[in-house]
Amino acid sequence: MNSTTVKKGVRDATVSRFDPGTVRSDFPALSVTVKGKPLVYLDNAATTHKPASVIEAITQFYSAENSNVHRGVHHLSELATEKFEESRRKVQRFLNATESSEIIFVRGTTEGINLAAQSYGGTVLRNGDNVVISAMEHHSNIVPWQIVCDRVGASLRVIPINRKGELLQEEFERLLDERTKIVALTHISNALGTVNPVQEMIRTAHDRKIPVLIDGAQAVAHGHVDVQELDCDFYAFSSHKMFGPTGIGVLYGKKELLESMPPYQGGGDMIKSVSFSKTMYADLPHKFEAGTPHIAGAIGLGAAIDYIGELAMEEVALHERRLVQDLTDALTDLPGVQIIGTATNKAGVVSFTIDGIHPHDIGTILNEDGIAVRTGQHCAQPVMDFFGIPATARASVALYNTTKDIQDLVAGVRHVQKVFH
Amino acid sequence: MNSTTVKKGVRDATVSRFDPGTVRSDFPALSVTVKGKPLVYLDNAATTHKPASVIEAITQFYSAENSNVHRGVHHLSELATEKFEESRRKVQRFLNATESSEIIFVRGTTEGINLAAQSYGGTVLRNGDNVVISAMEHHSNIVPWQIVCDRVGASLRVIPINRKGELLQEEFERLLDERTKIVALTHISNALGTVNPVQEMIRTAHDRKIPVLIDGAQAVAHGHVDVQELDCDFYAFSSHKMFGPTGIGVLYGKKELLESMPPYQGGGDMIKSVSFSKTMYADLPHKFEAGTPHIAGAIGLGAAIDYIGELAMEEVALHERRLVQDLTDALTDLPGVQIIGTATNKAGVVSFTIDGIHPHDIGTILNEDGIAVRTGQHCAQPVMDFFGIPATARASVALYNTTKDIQDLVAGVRHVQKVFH
Amino acid sequence: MSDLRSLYQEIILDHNKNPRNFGVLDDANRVIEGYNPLCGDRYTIYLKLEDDVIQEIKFSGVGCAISKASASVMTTVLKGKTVPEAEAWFEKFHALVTHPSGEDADGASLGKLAAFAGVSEFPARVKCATLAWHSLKGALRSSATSVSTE
Amino acid sequence: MSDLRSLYQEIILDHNKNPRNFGVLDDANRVIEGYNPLCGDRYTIYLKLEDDVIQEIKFSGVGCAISKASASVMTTVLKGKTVPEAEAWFEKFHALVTHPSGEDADGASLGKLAAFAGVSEFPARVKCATLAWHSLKGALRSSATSVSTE
Ligand SMILES: Cc1ncc(COP(=O)(O)O)c(C=O)c1O
Ligand SMILES: Cc1ncc(COP(=O)(O)O)c(C=O)c1O
Repeated sequence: MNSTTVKKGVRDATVSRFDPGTVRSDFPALSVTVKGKPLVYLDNAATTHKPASVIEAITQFYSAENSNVHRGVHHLSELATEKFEESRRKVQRFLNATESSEIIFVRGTTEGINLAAQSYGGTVLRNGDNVVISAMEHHSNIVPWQIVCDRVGASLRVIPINRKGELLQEEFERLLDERTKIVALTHISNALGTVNPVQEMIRTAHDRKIPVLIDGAQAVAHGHVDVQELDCDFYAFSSHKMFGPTGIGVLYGKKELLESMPPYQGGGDMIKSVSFSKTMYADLPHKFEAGTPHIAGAIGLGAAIDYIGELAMEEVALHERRLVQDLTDALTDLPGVQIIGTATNKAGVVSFTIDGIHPHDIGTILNEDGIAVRTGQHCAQPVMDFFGIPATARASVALYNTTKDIQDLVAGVRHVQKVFH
Repeated sequence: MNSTTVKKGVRDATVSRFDPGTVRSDFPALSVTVKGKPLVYLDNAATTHKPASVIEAITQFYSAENSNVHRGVHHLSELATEKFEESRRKVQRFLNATESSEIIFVRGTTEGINLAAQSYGGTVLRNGDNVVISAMEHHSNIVPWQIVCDRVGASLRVIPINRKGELLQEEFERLLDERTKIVALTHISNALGTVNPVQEMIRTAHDRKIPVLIDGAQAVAHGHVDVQELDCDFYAFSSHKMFGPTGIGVLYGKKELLESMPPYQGGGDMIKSVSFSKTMYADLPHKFEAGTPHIAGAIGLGAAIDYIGELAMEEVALHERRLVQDLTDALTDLPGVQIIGTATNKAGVVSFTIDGIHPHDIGTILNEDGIAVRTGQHCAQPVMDFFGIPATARASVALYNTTKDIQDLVAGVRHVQKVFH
Repeated sequence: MSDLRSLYQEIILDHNKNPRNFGVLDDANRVIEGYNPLCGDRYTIYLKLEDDVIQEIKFSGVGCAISKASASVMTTVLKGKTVPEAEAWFEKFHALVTHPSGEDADGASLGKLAAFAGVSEFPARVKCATLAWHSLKGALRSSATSVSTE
Repeated sequence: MSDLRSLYQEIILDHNKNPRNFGVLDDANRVIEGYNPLCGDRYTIYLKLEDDVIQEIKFSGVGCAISKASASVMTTVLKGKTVPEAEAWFEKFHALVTHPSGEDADGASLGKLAAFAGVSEFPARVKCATLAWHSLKGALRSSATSVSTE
């Protein structure tokens, strides 16, 4: 990024190595217009836009490298295999995993958690055991555990939150016991923006020899993740929320855990040998990747990691924190507006409500101004129940958002209030 | 397609509405060169190339329509949802399904069969029951059933084949009994090219009230599929084998069956309401589509269906049958070459071996001539065991292959024999 | 802005703020819950049906301005109507909010419902506008206790 | 064609057609199976190891020309060698087939193994060339009974 251009997005452009004004031009979708107005995209927690380099990597694959992987000796197949496995190594470096065989390609966070819940949870959980999750989990980190708990007769224990939207750490410790077989926690809450102290919580669980899965869906686009430093046992994320294509994501797992687990799906590429009486499964990571994988998706995710790798992620995180703070300050100043989720450590997300105006109506009116926010329960119904609200409007930022986007949103909120008098 | 241009690919160009010479230019990857020679791509059973219109649909999505689906009121989200659901309706029409809610988007054939095996098989199968499959199934239609059978104590029964690679129908009828809970059959064998008489076999099973899953991975690119006419209960296929993107595929299921089945994965979008004590699942098809789907993939698959829809598929099938026949005739004439799979009704695939030369070496040498074939067991190890061979070389055609491709392959096989004297 | 005003007409904002027939109907003989899982809108419709006539109708619940105003206006329109009349109103209303404005809708005959004509320009909001109506239809037809538009 | 000839050298074609030391070794004290699930190649290596010296070595199984010739040549090279010598040969061979031709490989010292120099131009075939060698290494090191290259 050009460090000398002075742009609105960075207050102190002279010392910054990251310029959101400049990166915007890398994302073709940011230049569409909505209702005749330039798009103000603040729905990044749902999905992010893709830089041209990611789109180009996909086009290049389908146009000149397309082939199936792993089983061919011909040129295109070797090329596709090499690119696919190179993406796995990129993910390994991105997460700082010990080995590339710890990187399992899945459809997304949801499938990653389902894989862990079925294959790991389904194996270790017995009648009377429990799984500890938190009150701010996305449905994707609730329902898979409910399903496996129901099957084996285990129960779900829920770490409560306070009114700021922070996990109660003493309660967490109290919930852990010798029947706790796994803890599953979100790194950053998609509904509240809370950044959980996962490293400390992992240590607490590990002191009791309990493994921990981290739902990283909202974390990977906003800062550096190091699975060895965290020492988490599983880490799941989605490509589409970090500037990569849809239909691909990752479940990282510690090698010894993955090796101990039975396969999740059966099919091609995940076996060593098959006969009708006996099947031997392949080594990691292939044991967990049955069938033709989303080859173009993995390659696109690799390109997204390359893209992020060129940016100074600490600067990005700082920039986003400023946007979140500015938006929080401006909305707090507006009468009748409540911020939902006021944790001390927040990233990416500002959820809010407006007195007497349903979030659905907020979303519709903002859309008329070209502003995209998400409205609803954000797949976190228990959070809504806790705060006693049906839904929120949620603005969520990514590295390409600018102070102007925030100003436009604040003006939009005023407009919403005006429409409803 | 232009019906007046005379091209090599069609013998009787004056009456044809389909011209493989012309369609070639729709597929960018067909013009790459390998080892300095123009690519001769005969590995279509592994994956097909993509027409420019499919690549363009994906680029267009990521560049100007990118958004998450189902939960947004803003413009891009509505657009993405509409395009995603429009693709579902395209699949519905493509398969002639009764309702679009019978179309479940999955990663591919493998995941589709795993879904059916776990959710349907896992629910109906009891200790002592059995599942009937055939001796020519792909691992993807063996291992998922083995896994569920192992779990519940059911057994796998295998319809044997004859030396031509045809299913023994009398044996099939003999295998069915009151403990048979499902029959799972491939429509077309990827290893042998055999087209199974699935419609008759479905009728036989239905006479005994046994539902049937059809693995359509090798069928959808080669001719018209009508699930109502077949009356199959499930039908699975992969987009990447029918000119669409990777990472997406379909499980069709009859509505009453799908409604009776528990969800497969848990997460966002597949629920009506969630609390920590109780979760209500969404209606079809969403019950089976947890998490953010592969939106760009579904849209790309829709574009592939549009592409196929513009061609006369009966002509395509005829054209491919001619290529398969020509190749079979030419290889049969070569001393030392054996065709594996000589069923009366074949489509798409010609598997062969050469005396004294391992298929792996055949593949390497053909690749030097720019010819891409697959060599190995084709994820059908039981078929290899039956014929007592370690592997085969497999040439598989798609609509864009021409007589010249077949001639090049035959010349390539001679070359292989020359290298080994 | 004109688009927005056509959606959020005064009458809709008014019914949203001051919903009519809002609350529980104690002697209802048909009760049905309508739910839109996409946005969390959730209403209960209470009917007192006698001799095929809607003697009483009330609703309770939460949701957006469109869904709430639609439920409110619906109750005012349907009170005292016969079941066939109510079903005819359902069809009229459905046509109004799903068809490009004006085409099928006969403004004059629609009365207060005409305020919802703007919804057809907002496809994502059609489900909001019809939630209460779909629930009503369920209540008239059957003994189902829950309806969802998704 | 010249690339191909560098892969399928006469010596390789010869060992493929007439593998040396092919068959079961009845008095073997180490037996290991090597398997490449990608192409189905499967070999068993039989060793008679005495006082750290490979007294006898044979192999059986099926696979492509490269893997079979490699196994065959390996047996001829290693008969009578000590375990450390065999491991040194493994390293030399591995370097030869994985490094761009000539760079690390010292043709003169390699003898018959030099015939496999062309493999490095065919990355997909490296696993074929090294399957028997990886199995051998497994057999020398441990009592494992199966090795797979994938
Ligand atoms: C007959 C058959 N079934 C299933 C599959 C598996 O398809 P996928 O790998 O796309 O899941 C294939 C393709 O390899 C196949 O040919
Ligand atoms: C915290 C969190 N977990 C899980 C998910 C599910 O991700 P996906 O839908 O990509 O599977 C999301 C995104 O919606 C999320 O924000």
